[in-house]
Amino acid sequence: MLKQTLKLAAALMGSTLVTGAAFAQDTAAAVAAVPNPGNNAWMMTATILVMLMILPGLALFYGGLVRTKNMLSVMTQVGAVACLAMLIWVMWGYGLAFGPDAPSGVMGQFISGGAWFLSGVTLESTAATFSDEVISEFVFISFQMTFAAITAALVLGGIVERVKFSTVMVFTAIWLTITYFPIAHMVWAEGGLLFDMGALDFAGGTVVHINAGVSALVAALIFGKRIGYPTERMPPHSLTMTMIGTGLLWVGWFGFNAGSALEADGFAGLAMINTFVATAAGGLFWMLAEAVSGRKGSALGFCSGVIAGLVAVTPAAGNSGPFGAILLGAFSAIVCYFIVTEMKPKLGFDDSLDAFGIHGVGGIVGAIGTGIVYQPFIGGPGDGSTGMGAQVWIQIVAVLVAISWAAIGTAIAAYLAKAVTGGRVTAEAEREGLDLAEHGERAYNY
Amino acid sequence: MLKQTLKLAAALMGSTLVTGAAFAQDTAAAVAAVPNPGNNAWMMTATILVMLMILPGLALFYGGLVRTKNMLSVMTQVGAVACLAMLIWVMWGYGLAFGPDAPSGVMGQFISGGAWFLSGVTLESTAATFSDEVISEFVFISFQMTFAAITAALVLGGIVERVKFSTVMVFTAIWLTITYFPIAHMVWAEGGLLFDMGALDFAGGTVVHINAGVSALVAALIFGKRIGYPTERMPPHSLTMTMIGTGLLWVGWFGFNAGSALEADGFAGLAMINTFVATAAGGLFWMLAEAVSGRKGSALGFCSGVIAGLVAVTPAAGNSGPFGAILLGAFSAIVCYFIVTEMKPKLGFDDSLDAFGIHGVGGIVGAIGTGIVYQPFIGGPGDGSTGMGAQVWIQIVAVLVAISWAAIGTAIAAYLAKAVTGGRVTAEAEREGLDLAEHGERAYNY
Amino acid sequence: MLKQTLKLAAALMGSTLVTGAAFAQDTAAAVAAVPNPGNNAWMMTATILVMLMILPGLALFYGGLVRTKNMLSVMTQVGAVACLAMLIWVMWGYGLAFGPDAPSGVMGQFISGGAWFLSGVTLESTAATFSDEVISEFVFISFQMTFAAITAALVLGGIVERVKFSTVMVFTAIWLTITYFPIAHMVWAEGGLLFDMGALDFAGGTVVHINAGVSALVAALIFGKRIGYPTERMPPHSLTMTMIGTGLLWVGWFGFNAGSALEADGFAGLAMINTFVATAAGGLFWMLAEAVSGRKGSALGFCSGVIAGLVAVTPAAGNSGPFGAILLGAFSAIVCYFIVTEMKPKLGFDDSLDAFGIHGVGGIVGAIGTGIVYQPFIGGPGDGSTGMGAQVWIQIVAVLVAISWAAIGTAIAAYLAKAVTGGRVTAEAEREGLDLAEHGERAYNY
Amino acid sequence: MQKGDASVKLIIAIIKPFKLDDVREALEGVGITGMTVSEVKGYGRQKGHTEVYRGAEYQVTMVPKLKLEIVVPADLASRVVETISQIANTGSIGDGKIFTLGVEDALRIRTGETAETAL
Amino acid sequence: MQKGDASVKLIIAIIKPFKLDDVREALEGVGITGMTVSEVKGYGRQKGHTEVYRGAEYQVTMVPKLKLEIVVPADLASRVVETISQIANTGSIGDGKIFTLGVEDALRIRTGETAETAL
Amino acid sequence: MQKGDASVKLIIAIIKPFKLDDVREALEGVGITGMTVSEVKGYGRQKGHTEVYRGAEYQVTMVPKLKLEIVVPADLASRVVETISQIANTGSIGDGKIFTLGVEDALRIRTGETAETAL
Ligand SMILES: Nc1ncnc2c1ncn2[C@@H]1O[C@H](COP(=O)(O)OP(=O)(O)O)[C@@H](O)[C@H]1O
Ligand SMILES: Nc1ncnc2c1ncn2[C@@H]1O[C@H](COP(=O)(O)OP(=O)(O)O)[C@@H](O)[C@H]1O
Ligand SMILES: Nc1ncnc2c1ncn2[C@@H]1O[C@H](COP(=O)(O)OP(=O)(O)O)[C@@H](O)[C@H]1O
Repeated sequence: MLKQTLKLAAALMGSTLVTGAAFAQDTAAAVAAVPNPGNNAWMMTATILVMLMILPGLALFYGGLVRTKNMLSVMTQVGAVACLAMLIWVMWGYGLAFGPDAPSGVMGQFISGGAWFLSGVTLESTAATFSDEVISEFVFISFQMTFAAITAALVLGGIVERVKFSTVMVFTAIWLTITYFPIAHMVWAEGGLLFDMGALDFAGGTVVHINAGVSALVAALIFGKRIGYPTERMPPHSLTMTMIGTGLLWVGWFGFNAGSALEADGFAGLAMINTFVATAAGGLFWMLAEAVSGRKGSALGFCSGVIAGLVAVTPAAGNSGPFGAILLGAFSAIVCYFIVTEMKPKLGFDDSLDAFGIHGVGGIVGAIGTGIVYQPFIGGPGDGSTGMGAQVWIQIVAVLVAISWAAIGTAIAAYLAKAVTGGRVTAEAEREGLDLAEHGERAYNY
Repeated sequence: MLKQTLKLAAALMGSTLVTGAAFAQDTAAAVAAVPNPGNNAWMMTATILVMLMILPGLALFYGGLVRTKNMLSVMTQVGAVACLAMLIWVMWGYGLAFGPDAPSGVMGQFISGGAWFLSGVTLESTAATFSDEVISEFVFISFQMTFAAITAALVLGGIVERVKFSTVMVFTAIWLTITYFPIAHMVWAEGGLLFDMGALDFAGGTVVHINAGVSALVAALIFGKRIGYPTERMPPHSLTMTMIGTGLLWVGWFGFNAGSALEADGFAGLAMINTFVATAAGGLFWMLAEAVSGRKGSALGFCSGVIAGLVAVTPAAGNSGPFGAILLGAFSAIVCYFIVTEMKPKLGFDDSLDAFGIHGVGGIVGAIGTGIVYQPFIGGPGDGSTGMGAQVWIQIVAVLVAISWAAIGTAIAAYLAKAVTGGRVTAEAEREGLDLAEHGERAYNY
Repeated sequence: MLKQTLKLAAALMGSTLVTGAAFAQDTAAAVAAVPNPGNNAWMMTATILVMLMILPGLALFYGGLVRTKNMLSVMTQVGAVACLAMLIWVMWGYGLAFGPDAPSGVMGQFISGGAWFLSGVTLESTAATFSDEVISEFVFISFQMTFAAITAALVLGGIVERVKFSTVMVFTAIWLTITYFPIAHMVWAEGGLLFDMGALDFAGGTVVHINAGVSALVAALIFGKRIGYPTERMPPHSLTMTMIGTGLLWVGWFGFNAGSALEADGFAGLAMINTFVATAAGGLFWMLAEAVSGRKGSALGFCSGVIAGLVAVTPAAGNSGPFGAILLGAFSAIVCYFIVTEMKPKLGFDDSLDAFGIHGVGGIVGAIGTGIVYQPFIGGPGDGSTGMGAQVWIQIVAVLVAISWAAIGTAIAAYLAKAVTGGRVTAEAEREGLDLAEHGERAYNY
Repeated sequence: MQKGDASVKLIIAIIKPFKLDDVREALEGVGITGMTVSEVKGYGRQKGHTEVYRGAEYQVTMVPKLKLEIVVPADLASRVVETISQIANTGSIGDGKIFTLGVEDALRIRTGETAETAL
Repeated sequence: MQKGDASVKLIIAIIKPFKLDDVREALEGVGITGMTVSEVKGYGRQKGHTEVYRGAEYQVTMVPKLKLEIVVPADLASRVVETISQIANTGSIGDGKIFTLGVEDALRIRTGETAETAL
Repeated sequence: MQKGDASVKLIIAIIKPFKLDDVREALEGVGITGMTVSEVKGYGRQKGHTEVYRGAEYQVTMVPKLKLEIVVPADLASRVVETISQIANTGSIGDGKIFTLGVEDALRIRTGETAETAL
């Protein structure tokens, strides 16, 4: 029943336990199953690592890139959006994405149901992994909670330094509900549209990065450019902070990627080593791309390449050998480099922190590339039963579905949030900076 | 023999192994017991996470809130106090709190004994958990060591920017000995006064937060206000640092709370999810309280709410369902908000970094609230055998005992330290800043 | 077959599995052996912790110590060097250090072979621990990868603020190949020169710290002093960053030391508590040494002492009792204090960030001291079969071999790198700062 | 050069920070190729803002400004003042001031040139 | 306006940083509603401090000061100088200096007003 | 004191930052024991640098300089100017400028001393 290909199928298994024809015998087995402390320990560690990616990781990475006057605004938005996502997750998010009672018919390909307000989840509840093991359901819920939280925060990269805090909050609530939860269900839950299609997404290349990147781009277009962009000087106020954030993102990403194995097994080990080498390649090849195009290899280039590598290896983490991962990381860095430094200025949109240019583009490179590096001839763990062409085609379809869904969902969420709360701050507030205008504080009082 | 209610009863069990009537048969079992690597792994991870809370977590959280000229002083005090606590812990602290040979009679309700200088502890020694499992005793000792270290460091929040480094060190040594170790014993060790009374404190609401908060207040009163307080401008010199600290504290707090399950089991999972949602609620409700009282939702408000939520959920982490935890986090944030922004200015004491206002007050809210959210009718894990009223009463008594003990112990420690080392720096040194005056350095040389 | 003394003998065991006479029966057992998830979880956690030491840990520790104008240069060099080391590691580093096919004869005492490009490593491959357990080989490779990466980055401490980025990269590639991989093999792999001699090095005192420290000194001598050293003012631009780095290094070091047990067992617990108390002693005794020599106890002193303690306890982590570790940490801090503040100024070399003064010197103190604290009479875990004098002698020989090898290897690597890439930046670039000159960016745009 | 009737003038202009680039470019048009700029805090009619940190309210009365110091030949002074006052003008309170002072001597360190030739 | 007998004066006062608020308030009492403040380093009789970083000792001879620049009508100048010198006085070395210079022209950018009315 | 022929002069020197210590020491040799230093940005012949952040190129035209303000008795002024111009000279573009202005009054806050005695 379970496919032999490795996918983040916990939801599948978790739900198998309580739904469908397999109900009787499986439940009996499941109730008896007790989490191995080693797997539970690993998954808690992984969950905490993803939390580290959000606060302080992403808050610093993004915060360092904006101007001094908007530092607190960015950090607070990242933090508050994550908090909101956590609360929504335990109320209706987990149910929509991974709940035990998926609606029957076509609807069930897009959302699930049940477990509203975590009803039915107890200390003894477990979620299945990819083998015969289980982990505590509270741990699985927490792990997935952090994914929803960071994805919502990533979207902010397109709209920082100009949108009201209240708008951001309303946007997030709607966006998670109509964009994130359905996409997570489609990709990671059995019965989900893309899951059933056989799309590979080990740790969220599509659900997290393409989704967040495209949403950031659409939101950037809807909310418009920052005053003064692109003529005014807007250098990052502290690349030191961005570098700290980069380091913490990398560190936390092991929770993201190796945690997506749901067990402390060999797949986790593979995901871990891939998350080292793809990232290393990403960091160095971005700098190399700069050098080749006649620029200086830069610190921000290094950071950007690290993220580009991490993003690209995300769907491939347990779906590739180390050298496939290196190729993916290097290639992603080069492609993102050209999109961000060559194409973006020409197109003229203000995806302020390159959430699209790196997460969106890197995510697409990774998603499609996973179809290639998965193949055994290049050292991947696939068994070759689905040919490279077929797999790549599936990946492309999944990417297109995710892009469309994210774009439409974001447009709806952004226009609604704008209608309710006003959207942008006043021009005067934008000049003064959101820290003072929106929060009444300054980041630094040296 | 072991109560069915969940308490941090490691000491109980650990000591059961080598004392009392149960000695013979238990020891036999214990010697044979080998830690499950999963539980050992989780508890080491948890220990490291608490370390992360101290350095760099708390050092940054506190450091960011003071003026530039005292940044290093705060960070060094936090670090050095933690180091001192670690050394004292292995010399006599572990013995006083959790040693195997508690004095007989009333004394045994307040302190334990034995295991001085860790005598008798070997590579094979184990400490019991709440089930039949054991963990390595060195791991248990390390885990508890970090609790002592961070509690001592938290107290500094009341007295920064004015007290001599030497005074701080002497104060800490005395305070740990007469305040922290006895309270830890009373609450967490079998035979301890409050433990036997049935007080619930999953991860240290009373031992760590009420204790540190009240001690900070008393120390603030004894050492007096900073020169210029409250008329002079004293804005936080870097809310960026405070925000980083907040993130690291949250991340590390999972070690604190989920680690207090002593195993990587379902209770740990429950403590984890509660530590997510109570905190999320805390962060958002503090900002909401600001908005409702006509202010701007602020970054520091967000950080404060996060801490208020974390503090309140500490005693309740494994003693509440997720929605009880959300209530607790939100309520704690609101109460702390009013104490810190409305009441403190009126009372006029200089609890400089609101160690009392947030850790003390949030700890009290959490300790008493745990008596409520523990009940099954609100989704708590309690079995209802102790009624809500009775449990709340026990919690209140425990809070009052902790407050009194902390206040008296702190007064003694503070006056002694002052007598030996002088207490405050000179007015000139305070003006110049403790970084230059006490350490001969400046935090920033841009 | 396996010595009863505890050494980081994974390579021994790993290779035993696929080489030599024991092949047939061992392989059968090995193929069957499946990693306990608890051990795999712990080793992944440990690996991630060492990553945290590099980025952002060491990048901040070193970065805070240089002048503003070189901040990004330092952080980027640390990051890029680590990335390069990761890629080289999976290409030929792992093979040279721990590959399954060591050359026969004398050569095999210095390097290993095989497993080039990780050939032969699969999801099911395992590496043996010190007991009958195994961990996933990908995890072991990742863990050791981080050691190579951080050691290469540590060397930069001797040559920051003046050497070209390209020179640093070429130097690193050569240095790892001719210095690090052979020394790792000599100390940690069965058949390795120093391993067979019985030298104790639990977590890398010799391989990492003596090696990096001596290499930094030699490189500092070859590349020469910074312009203006020592007459010009060069205070650390942000001790705040250095303090954050210190905290992260300490936190990550638990992965380093307790991870070197390769299991989540009692040895890991011992290594953990030693890593607490030796470090605590180091931090406090450096400040004490300052006070005794008539200076102010300083924040940087505290940080330096913490590192000195960590370095010294590294070879002793699982080879000492807690009070032996305290002695070692305190002693190392005092010795390093005098070397760095008294001797260095007299000798006049520009080991800019005291990589030699702390890692080299502390590593030597630790390596030799391990021969003492290992003994049972002082609470160490040794069985006394090798007398103290004999063990200390072995340690001294190992230190001398490591120093010579590192010095020669570094000289070759440095002169080669200089020949190929030019070595130092121009005087003008050095004045302007490497951030602008080499990377075209500034760390802060407040 | 007669004292009190300096052939070289020091023009001190306090302006809003975001006007710097425009002013600099406009001055280039008038032939001014040198100036010295400082970040300063200005106190005047323009009100500052309020900051609140955990209930502690601080009125910040000073606003960030840039101070331009431009030494020019006397005959250029009025054109420079005019140019700055036009370009830096936004019509809102806090646009700033321009002060002119007499300079008795000017010298270029590199060459030792003095007076107008030093500029 | 006659050159050399300027009807407007520039008062430059170097003071200890923590005196700023007091001085500003006292000046308001004298009718001064504008000034420009810079953070500067002062070198003088007041000794600095020593910093030590891992044995490297640095004598820091400069101490942080604030520089106030206040342009006032000539007839107010002496009262302003007096007020500052009273309020900023702590009696200890390093209290600072006050210098008065003549200003030839003053102009408010927003309105184009000049001389005293520009202040 | 006669206006326009001030017995006290304000010397404003713009120099390269790394020359500060040398200049300060040399001035001590001439008997100057006080000065006030500000960090400023200089715009002039000396070109700045280019920064690039993810493809966004910024030309930075301003270079960091130090501004020294030294008030001296009139008879010392020329020696001070000479000293600075010798010591701060590196022969390369951007060495800076020295301007001399007349000061009408000087006062030491601590003692109330005026004119030369205030310095
Ligand atoms: N008397 C003064 N002396 C020196 N600087 C002044 C004086 N008055 C104003 N300034 C400077 O000019 C700036 C603008 O003045 P302000 O009164 O706010 O508005 P406006 O320029 O419209 O008159 C102030 O921020 C301050 O820096
Ligand atoms: N000759 C001078 N020119 C310019 N500024 C000076 C001069 N002498 C002193 N100062 C400034 O005045 C400040 C105070 O001077 P100092 O000699 O320390 O004490 P005092 O004010 O008591 O005479 C110095 O820090 C410096 O900023
Ligand atoms: N007209 C001017 N008014 C005020 N400051 C000036 C002027 N011209 C130059 N400066 C200052 O002098 C510095 C050096 O001038 P620059 O033209 O670069 O080289 P040089 O000193 O060799 O002539 C500038 O950076 C600026 O701070």
